[in-house]
Amino acid sequence: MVARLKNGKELALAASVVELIVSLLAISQFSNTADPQFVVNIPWINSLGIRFSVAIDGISMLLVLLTTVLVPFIILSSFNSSDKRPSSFYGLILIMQMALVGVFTARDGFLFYLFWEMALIPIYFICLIWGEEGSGKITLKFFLYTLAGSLFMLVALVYLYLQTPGLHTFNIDGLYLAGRSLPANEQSIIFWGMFLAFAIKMPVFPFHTWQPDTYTIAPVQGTMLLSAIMLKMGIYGVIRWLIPVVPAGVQEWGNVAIILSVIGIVYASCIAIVQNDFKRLIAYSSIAHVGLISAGLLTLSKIGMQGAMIQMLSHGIVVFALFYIIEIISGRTKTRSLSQLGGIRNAAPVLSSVFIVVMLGSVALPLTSGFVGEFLLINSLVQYQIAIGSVAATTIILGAVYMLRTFQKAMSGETNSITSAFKDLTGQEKLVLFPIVILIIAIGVYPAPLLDISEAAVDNILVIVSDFSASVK
Amino acid sequence: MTLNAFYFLSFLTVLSALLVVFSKNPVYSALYLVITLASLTGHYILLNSQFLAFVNLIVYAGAIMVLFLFVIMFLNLNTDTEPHKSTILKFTATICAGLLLIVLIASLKGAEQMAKQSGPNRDMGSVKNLGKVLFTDFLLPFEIASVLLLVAMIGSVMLGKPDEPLIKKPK
Amino acid sequence: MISLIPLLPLLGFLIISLNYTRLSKNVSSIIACSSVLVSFILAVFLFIQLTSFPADQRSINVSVFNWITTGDLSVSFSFLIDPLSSVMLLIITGVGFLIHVYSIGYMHDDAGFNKFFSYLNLFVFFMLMLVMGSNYLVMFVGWVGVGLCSYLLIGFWFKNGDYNNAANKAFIMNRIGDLGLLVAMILIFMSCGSLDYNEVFAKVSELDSSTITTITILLFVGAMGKSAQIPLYTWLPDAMAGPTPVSALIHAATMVTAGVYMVARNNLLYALSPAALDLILIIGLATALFAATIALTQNDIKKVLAYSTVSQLGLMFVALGLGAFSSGIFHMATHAFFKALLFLCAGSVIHALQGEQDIRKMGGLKKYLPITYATFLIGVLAISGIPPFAGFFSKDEILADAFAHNTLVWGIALLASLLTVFYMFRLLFLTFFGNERASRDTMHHIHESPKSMAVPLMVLALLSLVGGFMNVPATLFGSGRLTEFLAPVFSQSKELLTEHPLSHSTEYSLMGTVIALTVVVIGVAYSMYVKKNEVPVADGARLGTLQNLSYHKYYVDEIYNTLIVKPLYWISGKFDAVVERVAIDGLVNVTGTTVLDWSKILRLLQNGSIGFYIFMMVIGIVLMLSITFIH
Amino acid sequence: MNALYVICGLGFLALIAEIASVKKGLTIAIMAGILAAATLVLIDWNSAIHYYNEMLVFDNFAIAYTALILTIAVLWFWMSGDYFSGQSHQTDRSALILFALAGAIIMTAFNNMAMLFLGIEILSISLYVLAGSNKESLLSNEASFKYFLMGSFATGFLLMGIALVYGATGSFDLTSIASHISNNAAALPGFFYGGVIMMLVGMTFKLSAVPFHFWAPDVYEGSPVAITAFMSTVVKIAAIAAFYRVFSFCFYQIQGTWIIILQGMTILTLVVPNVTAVYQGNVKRMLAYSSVGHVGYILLAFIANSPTSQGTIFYYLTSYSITSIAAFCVLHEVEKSKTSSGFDGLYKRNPLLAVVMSVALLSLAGIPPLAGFFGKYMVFTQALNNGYSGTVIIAVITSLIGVYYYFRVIIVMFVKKGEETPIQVSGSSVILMILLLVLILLMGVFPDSLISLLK
Amino acid sequence: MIPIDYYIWLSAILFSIGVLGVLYRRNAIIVVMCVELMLNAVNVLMVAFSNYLNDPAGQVFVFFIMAVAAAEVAVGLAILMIMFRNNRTTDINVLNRLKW
Repeated sequence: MVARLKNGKELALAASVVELIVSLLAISQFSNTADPQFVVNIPWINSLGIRFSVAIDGISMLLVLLTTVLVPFIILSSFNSSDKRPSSFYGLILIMQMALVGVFTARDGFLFYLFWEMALIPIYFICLIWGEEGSGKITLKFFLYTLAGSLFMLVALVYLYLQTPGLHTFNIDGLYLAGRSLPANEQSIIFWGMFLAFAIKMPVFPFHTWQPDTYTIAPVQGTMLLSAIMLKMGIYGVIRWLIPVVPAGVQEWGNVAIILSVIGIVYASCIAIVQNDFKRLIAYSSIAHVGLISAGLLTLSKIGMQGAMIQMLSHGIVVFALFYIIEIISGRTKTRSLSQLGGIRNAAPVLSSVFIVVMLGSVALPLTSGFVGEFLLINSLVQYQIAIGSVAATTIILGAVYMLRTFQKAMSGETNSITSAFKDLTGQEKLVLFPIVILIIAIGVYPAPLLDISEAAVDNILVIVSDFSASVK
Repeated sequence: MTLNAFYFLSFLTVLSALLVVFSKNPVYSALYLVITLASLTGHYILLNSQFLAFVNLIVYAGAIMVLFLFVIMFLNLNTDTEPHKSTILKFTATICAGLLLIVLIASLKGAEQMAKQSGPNRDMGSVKNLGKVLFTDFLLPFEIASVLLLVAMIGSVMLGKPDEPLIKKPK
Repeated sequence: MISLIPLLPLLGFLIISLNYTRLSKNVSSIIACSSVLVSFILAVFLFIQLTSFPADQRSINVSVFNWITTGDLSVSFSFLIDPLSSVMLLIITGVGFLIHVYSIGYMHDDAGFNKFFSYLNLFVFFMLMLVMGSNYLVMFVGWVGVGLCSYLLIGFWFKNGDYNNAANKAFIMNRIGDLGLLVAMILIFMSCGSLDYNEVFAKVSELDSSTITTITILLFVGAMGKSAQIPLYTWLPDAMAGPTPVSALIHAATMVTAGVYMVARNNLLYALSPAALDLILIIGLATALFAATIALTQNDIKKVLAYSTVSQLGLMFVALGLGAFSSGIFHMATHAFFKALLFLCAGSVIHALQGEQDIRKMGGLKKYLPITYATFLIGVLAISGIPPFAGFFSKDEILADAFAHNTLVWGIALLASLLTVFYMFRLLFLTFFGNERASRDTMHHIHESPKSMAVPLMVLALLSLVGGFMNVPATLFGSGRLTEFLAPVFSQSKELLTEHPLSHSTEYSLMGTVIALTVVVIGVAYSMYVKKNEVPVADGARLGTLQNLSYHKYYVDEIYNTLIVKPLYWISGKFDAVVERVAIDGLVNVTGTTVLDWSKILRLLQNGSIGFYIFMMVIGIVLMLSITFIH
Repeated sequence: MNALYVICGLGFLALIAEIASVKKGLTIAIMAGILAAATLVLIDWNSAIHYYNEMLVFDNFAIAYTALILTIAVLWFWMSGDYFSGQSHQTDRSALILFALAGAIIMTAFNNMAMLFLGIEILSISLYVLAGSNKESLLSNEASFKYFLMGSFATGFLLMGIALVYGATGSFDLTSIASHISNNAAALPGFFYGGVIMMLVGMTFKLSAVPFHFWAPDVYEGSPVAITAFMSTVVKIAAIAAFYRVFSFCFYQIQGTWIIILQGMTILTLVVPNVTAVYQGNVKRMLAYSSVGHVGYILLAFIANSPTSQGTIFYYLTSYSITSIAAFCVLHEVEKSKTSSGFDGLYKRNPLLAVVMSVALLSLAGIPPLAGFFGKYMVFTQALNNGYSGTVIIAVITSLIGVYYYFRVIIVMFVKKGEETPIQVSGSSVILMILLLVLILLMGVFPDSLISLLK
Repeated sequence: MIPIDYYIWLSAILFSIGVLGVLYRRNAIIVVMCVELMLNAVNVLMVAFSNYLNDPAGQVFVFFIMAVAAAEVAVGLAILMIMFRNNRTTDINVLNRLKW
């Protein structure tokens, strides 16, 4: 599952395709039970109770799948990029992929943290070196901000580790036990320590301000990695390393987190409405979507969690496609300013059709991938509390507002001097976008297999939570 | 008698030490330092450490002070070249040192309850006795001290000697 | 077979859209029309099959596949065919097919011909999903899907910025309605544990009334958006930006009636919530009257029809609000015929005049466009409720129901329908009678529409003529076949709602009153626009206060703009510029700059002076010693 | 002990080389000799031999630190070959460095205050001279004098402390002092504690803990790069070893009197240099501040139950030293290239240098999976385990600040436009840098072997 | 016999005077001399303790201190010479090129 190759783009593509095949093989052998499968568990740092322990359960499987599916496309998407990317660029992407897969599969707290940070380094350099003018300051802010969060997570993890009995261990089950045995107030502290890390990574309002800037300046592959896969780390962290670890903390503070997330939905959507920079707009839309995911997740209902799972996939795919389309447009017009674009639909009907489908996925139209997740998430939120759910549900209106505005500004209208010579999609671009479009619709029409994969694992986590509440009462 | 001598010597030591600090002329400072050292030699004699007393006189007052004086003379330092410090700085320096003294005195208590180990041993400070300790118990430090002096020597020479030309100039 | 009905249009859409550069216009039009036609034939078969069943078994449930299953939520992709959906199917595929055929002629010269047909097919697909779904979620798929097609088709001529605005407006207003529907659906799921109609209806009587009221009101919010009721109606007149067949199909005959369908579908819930019914009644009445008054002064032929549609939809909701669900459906069906006809005629006129839509520039077209004139006349008569045209029966039924319920309701409904009569005849007279006001150049090119357009007109005219007979009330010696057919769907709610049967004599006198008043109004209109040859004044001319209000649509768009749109942009702008950049990001940056500031201060300690360093050391030592000393 | 002989012998040999004019290959010979010494010292593993009347004790602690010092010294010689070859006073410099190494070894193994004092002085006096070894440079000169003056001032305090402790316990021998303390815990005179604090002052001065750190940034900046590297690695290791020996082996029982002071110093040492470093434009000076800052983390491990933190401190020092050598190696190459733009756009001019520097800085910043991360991680764990949660939070924040200034250098290397002329690096330097890179990575990926060594 | 605390006080006073000198004077040579004063304060204390404890080790230690003092002075003055050569002054406050 791990590859480090550094020789040029074709090799990188090949490596990522191999990983995709491996993960597809894995899924073919995967049984939809709650047990972790494909377990690798070897001692690593004995003196510190750290083991190299990875395994895949339903939740991990979906995210590993997302990673391995998207990375080949991300690599492919860079092939006709205007400035040539050296092989180190692809090397970093592959290291990033390794770290991401590691995060999604780690079953040792320390290993999780390690991969968590390792994912940060390559993306930092990708954004720094190949980013736009002024990347230094912004990427540094991004790095520091996320690192700040994860350091607090480290402290929280270590604290938990020290609570494990006997020779301390970082084993996931050990940490679960240790976390649950803590009194409620300590759980709350741990909750915030870890939630901060996850909230910054996702990012949840008001910890999001690194994100629009970073997305904007990053090279598009970096933005894709960040938005399509990396932010899922935060959500995954909440599922795997927050909810089962400190159930009391989640029960105590989950409400606050949900409210923050919901505020974020409305807030980010509103900001997206007035953005002129295409990338920045999508960045804010991403904040809104992720807010919904995290809010639904923290309702601790099965529907919410399953919705989060499916929405993670959908968001990953959709946002990847959106950024790629932005890249195509800005690559040809040399601008991302919506006010300068317009009329692309005249010149590029295929592109605009693809954009329509992706846009529909983003605004969660039924039969696109976005709908299933959004429906489940809003469902869980309304069940949690009608008022909160209703506010969260405004995302379907606000999402339509900003996405349609974008479509209108970029695609519709008369062509102008910038867009008149616009070329439609090339074959290689179609090769990237068409599968994505098919995926968007396929997941929307028939999400059942994906939902089945994560079902048992989600149950497992909820059982832990409900057992805990039962034991408290 | 010994107590009186101690008081006298202490007075002399402190006074001359103060004069080291407050003399405008570096040469005077150095000379007052010699007096301080000499009075300390007196203390050593009082403390029954005759050998050390002489070593002190020879090494300090003799060797080290000569070195100081030599440098002072060599650099031609006198009252005129003496840099001036502002009054505030002098004031704060005094306050600081005074504070240090107070704290030192305050924290260095507890000696009065210490029992004297046994009567004064006339031989304790003798050359023979010291030599024995120096060459048995403290043999390694003694040898290492030679390395130290060697280091100081190399260092001084290296600093003092002008650099040899790095690359020989082609003819 | 049932799945084939929606599948065919979908296939049509896929084939055309995936090959839209390759297919010729003929091929794609044949694919599009035939797919809908086959669907229609299938629907007819289905209808016949259904009628063959005994009344209480007229329901077929087909599950295609499991769609979303997780936890206790289980939604399958399944279809329900019962009398209600069967009627809808016939209307959709039937009228849909006619409009497809019409479009061949209407869109013939348009560059986006294939695209247009693919969208139309997609629309039919989604509309079928809407009415065929056997649970709320599948209906929601269709519900949002038709909104999407509406959006795509309103903005069909995407180069025009206004059209795009209209499309966005339509979509977003629909989204507001969708929100209501979505939340309602979730509440239904919460309280009933299922989204399947049958299961929900089985459980619904156990629920407390406040929940039902909440659910029904939220559902109605959905209907408001889709069926253009106050306060979410403003998108529909703007939606006339789309090609005329679209206006006919989507914005008159089918999509906008989805709200009516949905309320009728949930009749049981509404029957359990009188408050919600009253709300529907009030909104329906208000919309009917309000839209009718606006239509009085509009000069765009399609705008008049659009407001008329809004008004008629209001009337349908009046029927629903009165608990007369089958009357509502009946009026919906007849309205589909005559309003589609009117729009297509208008399209024919516009086609003939090369895109001219302003009735002030028409007039005297009677002799140039005889078929159009004749069919248009039939349509107008139908909408005006002149017996024996379709509108007469359906409208009369509603008015009778209203009278039975409350005289005031009847009065307002009657006023609205009389206004309808007036503006429809105003439209007729201004378009086809009087002087020829079009420019000479336009008149030169004027021509009757091609066959592909004329035939659908005639078919629809026929339907408008005889459509009313499918449900001739007992009063008029009919048997109320439609009502009877639909009865199983509404049986449960019927039991819950009290009926106020009217005596035959009352009904006769009502009919008489209505017809008499209608004739009077026609006379007034005739005298104004044919005898006196009045023409509406040009834009910008001074109007009376009331006229002005009506002409400017009561400034509702402007009010929405100031109350909602502008504040939204304002607050978004403030979020972006102030909250985001200054407050939140500012806070983040301040933490950074604070460190920098401290760094600037702390480095001053390192001032290079040995004296100072030693000072600091001594101070440190003094502190340390005193700490020990204190210890 | 044998290592000490070998090192001193090498020192004399270097002096003789001056006379015999055998300068070529001297550095290589010295490196070989140091390696031999390292082997010799490791042979005695687990033997804990006492030498010369308990003057030196080569227990595992001493052996480990000596081996570390010698290993770092080899790397250092490798890195700074041109500090010697082709320069004036080549043999003098070599001899001074070697004697300084001898002093450092004494500082790890002493068991007597006299040896401590002499070890510190040998090391310090050599460094006073070496710091000023660039005689033309005013900065080098200034650094040398500052170091000398403040160093001898601090020596005064150290000696005062030794004298007072001697007065209270009657011995210079650490073992006897410790046993005297445990036997007369209640009857120790007040001035004994004063003495301990004064020793603390003297030793923390060598560690450059705040508020006795003022010399460090100036001296590090002014000295030649090679000497700065030596000071921030070898000297630091020796100082910490000595500090550990005195305060953990000897004065542990009276921890109550000095621990609170050390806690305060730890927090200051974490905060002050890290914050100050933020505003530095000069990479060398930034590294100096960072070096001071790292002492804070080591002190944090130390105050959190020093007897169990041996392994942690050793690992931290090892990772820190290797990383520092890597960083200074790049700095050395960049300074050698004598271009005005310094680190600007280094990636374009020599990618290897930029990558090595980045990895080194990332490791110093404590980014996993590099060596520095594990050091920090273990320190935090150690501290958390002993209830220093508040201090750990401070340490976390300061390491974030650290990331800020380290990354500014990285950004400059990768993004800023500088001169385009490529920097040439000699083959041996390339090998060294790759070796260091591998070491940093290996220590990060497999930290277990080192950690368990001193557990 | 003179009580030991007298010597401690004497030593403390002498030490403080040394510190005072270091703080008070700017002339590098005098500062070095004041450091010597501090060392001598230690010496006298060491000898006193040695005498008091009846242990010659203290006096032996004083030898080492003297040796180190001599070495330090030698090296220090050498550094000072270079400094004077470069700066033409012995004012320690002139040395602040390295700062911040």
